[in-house]
Amino acid sequence: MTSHIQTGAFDIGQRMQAMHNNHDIGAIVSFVGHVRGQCAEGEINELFLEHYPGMTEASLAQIEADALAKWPLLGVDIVHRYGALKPGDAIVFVAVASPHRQAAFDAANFIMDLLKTQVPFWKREKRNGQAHWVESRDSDLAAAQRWS
Amino acid sequence: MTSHIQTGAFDIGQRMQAMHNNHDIGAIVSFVGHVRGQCAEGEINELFLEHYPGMTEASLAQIEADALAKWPLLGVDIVHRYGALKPGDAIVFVAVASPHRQAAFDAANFIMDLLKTQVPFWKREKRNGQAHWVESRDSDLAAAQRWS
Amino acid sequence: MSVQVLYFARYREAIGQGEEVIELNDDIHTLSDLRQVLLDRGPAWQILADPRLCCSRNQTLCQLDEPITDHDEVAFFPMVTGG
Amino acid sequence: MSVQVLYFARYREAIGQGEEVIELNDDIHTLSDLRQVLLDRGPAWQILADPRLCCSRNQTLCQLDEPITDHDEVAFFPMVTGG
Repeated sequence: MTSHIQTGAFDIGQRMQAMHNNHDIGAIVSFVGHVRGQCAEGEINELFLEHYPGMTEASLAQIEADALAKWPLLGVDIVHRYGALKPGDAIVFVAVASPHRQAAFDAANFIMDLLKTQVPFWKREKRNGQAHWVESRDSDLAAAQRWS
Repeated sequence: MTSHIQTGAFDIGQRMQAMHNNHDIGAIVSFVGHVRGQCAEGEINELFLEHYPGMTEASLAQIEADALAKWPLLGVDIVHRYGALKPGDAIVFVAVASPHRQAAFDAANFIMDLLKTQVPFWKREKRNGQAHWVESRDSDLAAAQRWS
Repeated sequence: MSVQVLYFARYREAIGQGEEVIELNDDIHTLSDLRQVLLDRGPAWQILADPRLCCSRNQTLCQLDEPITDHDEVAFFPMVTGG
Repeated sequence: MSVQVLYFARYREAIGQGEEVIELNDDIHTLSDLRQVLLDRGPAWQILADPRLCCSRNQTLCQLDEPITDHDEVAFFPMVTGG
């Protein structure tokens, strides 16, 4: 169980390979979030991610612990980048290994829903040349509430 | 939208990278199924997958079309191996790209549920040195019925 | 009429062959009728009495009441277990 | 008592600083009391009146009625938008 908060890019293939480290694993579900090139308000030139060092790691560790209490998981890997990113860049990677597929799907979905609403990251987009802090979405709050 | 039915191994990192082919993609969810080394009945020495050439491809194409009608997807990739496999080998890969995360999670989950119940593959396990055809699971049928 | 019939997995093993072309009389209208012809062949074919038997016509899953016509490709197989 | 207070994202930008140590009187018992002290500082601080303000105590999310004690690390920030 690991989480990595970093500015640099990560190698998805290498992380997927590292997840499969024993023969009890029957299913691995991964999520990769990418910076999009467009949003409803226009073209995105750049994305900047601020976070709360210390609390970020602590809240991800808590979410991992909650997932492990809910499902029979054999591994969790989380990477989240901060700092300046460009359209197309991968922001976040979550992978979950389990003996069976539904646990892996549900746990990955759960981790992303909680990450979106409880982990202290904030996005600032440069759109059409102007910087804006991204607004939180009520749909993300609703998604997180399904699990409680 | 592609599906690949093959005997050989596949490169997960390469496939994940190929999925991210435009800047409207915000989320990619992947599923990898692996041969386990143990089951309730004992140690697994080998797995052999038989399929129905032609119908396999047609039924995967139908499942992809059904997923595209249900969710706003930007890409689907499916690989399924057949023939002789060993514990640890990856059997199946499903990846789905979408602007938003929940569509990607749901579509990948849907494709796996339907693949497990509608695509003509049959597993024969060699357990403790003896060959057995794997029994279908009622839980897989129930999972597939959620989507109808 | 003439249909191609395929068997897979443990059905194929029990029957001892994977495919054949069968000439059918005019009183055979559905996959269920065809299955009865096969069951009447003898002990090895009783595997097709499996209550969870699956079938397809021209590579599409169907029920046993599905009609068959000349040159169809029909298959009988156990419940699938891929993925 | 003395607490460290952190501000993030658009709160940090509006306030013009990311962290400070504040000495508090004995009549300050909760994060809500602390927020009132900050709001009383003037116009730039009204961003903390945000109805969707979030807060944490010692790096754990909490509500405004959370008690504070000496040497706590407290943070105020907008709803999170990572992932």
